Amino acid sequence: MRQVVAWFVLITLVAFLVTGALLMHPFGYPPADMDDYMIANSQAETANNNVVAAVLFDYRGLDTLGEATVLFTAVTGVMLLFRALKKREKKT
Amino acid sequence: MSVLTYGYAVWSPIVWLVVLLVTGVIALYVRSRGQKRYKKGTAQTDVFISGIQVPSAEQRHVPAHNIYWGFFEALKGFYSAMMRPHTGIINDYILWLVAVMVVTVLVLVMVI
Amino acid sequence: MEFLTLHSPILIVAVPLLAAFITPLISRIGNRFRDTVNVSLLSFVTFLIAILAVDIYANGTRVYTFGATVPEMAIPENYMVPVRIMFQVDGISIFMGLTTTVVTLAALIYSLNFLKGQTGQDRFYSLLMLLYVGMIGLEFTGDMFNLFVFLEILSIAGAGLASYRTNLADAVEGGFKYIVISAVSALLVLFAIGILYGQYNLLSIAALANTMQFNMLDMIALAMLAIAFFMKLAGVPLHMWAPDTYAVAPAGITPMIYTSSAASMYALYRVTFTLYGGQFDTMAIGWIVIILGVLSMFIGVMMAIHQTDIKRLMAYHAISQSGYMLLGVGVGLAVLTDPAAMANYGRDAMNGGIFHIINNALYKGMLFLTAEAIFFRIGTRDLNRMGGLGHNMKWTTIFFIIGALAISGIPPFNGFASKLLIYESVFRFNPLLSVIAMFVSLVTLASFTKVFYSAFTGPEMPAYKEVREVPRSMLIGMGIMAACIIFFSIFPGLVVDTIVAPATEALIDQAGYINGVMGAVP
Amino acid sequence: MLSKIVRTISNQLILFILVFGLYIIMHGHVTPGGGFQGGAVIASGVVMLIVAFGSSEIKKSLRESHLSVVESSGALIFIGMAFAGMGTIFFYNFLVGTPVFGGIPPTGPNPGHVWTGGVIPLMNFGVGLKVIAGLSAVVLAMALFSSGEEMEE
Amino acid sequence: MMQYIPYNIPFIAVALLVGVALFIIIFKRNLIKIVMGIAILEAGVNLFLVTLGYRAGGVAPIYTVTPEGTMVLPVPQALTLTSIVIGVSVIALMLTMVMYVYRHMGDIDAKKSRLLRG
Repeated sequence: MRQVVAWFVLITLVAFLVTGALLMHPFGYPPADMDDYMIANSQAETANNNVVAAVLFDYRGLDTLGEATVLFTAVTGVMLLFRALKKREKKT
Repeated sequence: MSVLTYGYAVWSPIVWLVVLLVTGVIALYVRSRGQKRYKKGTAQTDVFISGIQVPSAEQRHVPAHNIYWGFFEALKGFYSAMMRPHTGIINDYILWLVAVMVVTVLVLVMVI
Repeated sequence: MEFLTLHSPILIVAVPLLAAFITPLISRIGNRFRDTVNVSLLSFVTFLIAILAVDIYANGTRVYTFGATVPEMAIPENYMVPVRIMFQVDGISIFMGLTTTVVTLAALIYSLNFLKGQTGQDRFYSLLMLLYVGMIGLEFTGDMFNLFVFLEILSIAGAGLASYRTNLADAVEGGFKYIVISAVSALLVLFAIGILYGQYNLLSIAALANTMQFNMLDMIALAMLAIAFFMKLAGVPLHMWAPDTYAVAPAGITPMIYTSSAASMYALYRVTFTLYGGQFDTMAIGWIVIILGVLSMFIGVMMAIHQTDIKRLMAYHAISQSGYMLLGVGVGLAVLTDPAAMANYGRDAMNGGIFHIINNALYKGMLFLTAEAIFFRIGTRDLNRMGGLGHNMKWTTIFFIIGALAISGIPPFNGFASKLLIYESVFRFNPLLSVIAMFVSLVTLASFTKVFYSAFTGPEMPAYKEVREVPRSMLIGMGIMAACIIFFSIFPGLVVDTIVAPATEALIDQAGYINGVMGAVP
Repeated sequence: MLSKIVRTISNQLILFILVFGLYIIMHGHVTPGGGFQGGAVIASGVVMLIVAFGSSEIKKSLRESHLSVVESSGALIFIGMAFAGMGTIFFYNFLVGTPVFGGIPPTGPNPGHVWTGGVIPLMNFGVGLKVIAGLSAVVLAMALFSSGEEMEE
Repeated sequence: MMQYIPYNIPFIAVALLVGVALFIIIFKRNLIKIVMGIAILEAGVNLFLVTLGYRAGGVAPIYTVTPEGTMVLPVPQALTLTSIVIGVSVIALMLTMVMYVYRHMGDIDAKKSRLLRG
């Protein structure tokens, strides 16, 4: 039962996704209003040759802050889980 | 301020509280006219079950799984059907997610 | 003051973030110092959010564009689409922000005594702040990808905190389930964002809503976004993770994870109302939401009454109460395009649904805290092994009674006010739904009677003779929530008029949201 | 702990990895690269050391508390640069036009100059520190846990 | 000018990758394999993001000694970078939890190592 449902669901999903893939814009010719602005103005606005770095740290800086925060969160989480459960005797 | 007005009626907690207060005062008045012989801490307040020895505290307390026993007994079929999807296996959770998503896409594409 | 008002949207996010980053450093100075800094920073944020709320209720939506020269300038000069990330804070965002902040403040204060003597405290507080950042960012942002990033922050922080008690096997299992479903649903959100980006080359919610065409690809994206957020808000039939995770999470965290579910509910509303609003047959989508809501209500409560683990029971109630919110807002969504029905009952239904979010975050959060207080003292969540705790834990009992009466919709508590709005307006839409909602309320009362009876009443158990009341900071944490509940109970009209009605208005008014960003187009 | 050949070679190699990682971090605003990529390079160098010498050996010189301090300071540098722009607005690139990293490159393809980019090189540096410390700490913690050793608090 | 790639083959590859990943997550009981499935799902989504930004015949969007020509879109690259780092974080945390599940239960089968149900 579970197998049948799962296969049906998976195949339908992939069918939808493939249909969607065929409906997307042709590969290699994307619409680019927002990106063209960045390519054209990143040098003047952010004094930066690397447009990707300009996008990362200037135009979409908050995303990068969020990304760094995610990494910080994950590291803190891992360290929280791997902590020692008992306090160690302090050597004076 | 405290009156919640919406389309066709109102709800005022202050009025409710006043009514509750008045009822409480009346109830207290009625209670104060009762007998005054009740005293705490004497033999009056001990548990008495026809002279049988009173069981210990743990046995006097009905545990949680016995509460609403009849209700669950009557709905046994419903609950066994309900327990079947609640497997607690993470794969099934994701399967439910994907299945509901596919159904939603189907509904959206069919209906609209 | 002007500086604070101008920058309050980002300061609300950045100050807790700063607190999370410096917590590992300042905890070397001392635990008391760290606690003081954290509590004072969060109090400062509460003050900021109050400033922002006053400003928004007076002047309307606030747009804050990062890195621009003027905060309102979302679109660069002589251009037609927004390029930078912006925060867009309107009525519903600030409503959710207020909810989140109150719950977080109570949870933080509650945790102070709860954690005493345990290891890993500084990381715990760090993650707690990050969980708060994730929720607030999710609620304030006006950018799809940014929403995904904040969704990930709250998922990871929530999962890390949920498995805080690593010595218990079930804690780790609950955390693992939470992170797996979060990761999968977040990736679905990202996939949908990719589809939208590929079609329109836009990421801002307002600009996307402005150009939305609602073709087949947009439908797939809508289904992915809606179901992913639906999973995170734990509605039936995608609710199975919620009891597992809520039950094992440590004190203070369960209300916050619950509030993060409410934040996902906000994201669901944002997507259906603002991003796709008015594009599709709202009756069909509305009915889907209503059906899922009714299922959540009914199955949630029927499973809840069956449980014997106190936190699992409350978790199933959380699912069931989410159903009320979905029901109320779903009715509003169904009649969104019908102005007569909207004025007649749609707006009231939505008011009820949204008012229920904050009510539920408060009393459900407080109930979770009382359950955790019991666990703190007797070390078990099993109702079968409890009894007679009311003799020694008087304050906890009082808080539990307040919460239980509020959640069951007993007048004059705030749960009654929001449920009354839902019952009456849903009755106009479809009487059967209203009847189901009342029945669910009844079963809720029954199951909380069960908890009250088996945990607090009865003879004093010999095993629990030595049990004492919980420490003061835990009582203060519960007391904050109880005070809010009582305030909301006595002044429902004030609350609905000031904070709930603008939230409903913000959800309905899609054009206003779009104009907040796109209005600057020359 | 692996054989002597592996230990010697990784001892020599770590220097090159450090230099390469630092180059990627500091030139993130002119060439492909940046804080995340360079940080990942250096962290993989640390992983190489852990594999070669064993986690208990590395733990003596690379303490978790120090790593967490480094990570926090990296994050603080990043968010501090964002806060510093608050004279105008959060994340405003306030260093453009100033003597510090303020040079504006000519429009169009050009040879590139390190002294450009405003706050971006500094942010890259903060992120780099953070990624190095964070990833090393995760790997070290996992290695210690799987070899059955207790972590410090 | 590069040749026009028919039928959007990269996007179809994305669809298949997502299908494979969901297959793994749904059918495999081993917790490590579930984590691997999520990693594959993430790879699929990242591939999708980065292919969205490709422009036929484009060069990397970096002005340092670059040849003349159109540039590929920079935003998808930034998004992909963000999403990769997020993926690393999520997977690190997941693996930590799997390690703990194994330590507690002595098993990483999703069916055998569960305590919470009902």
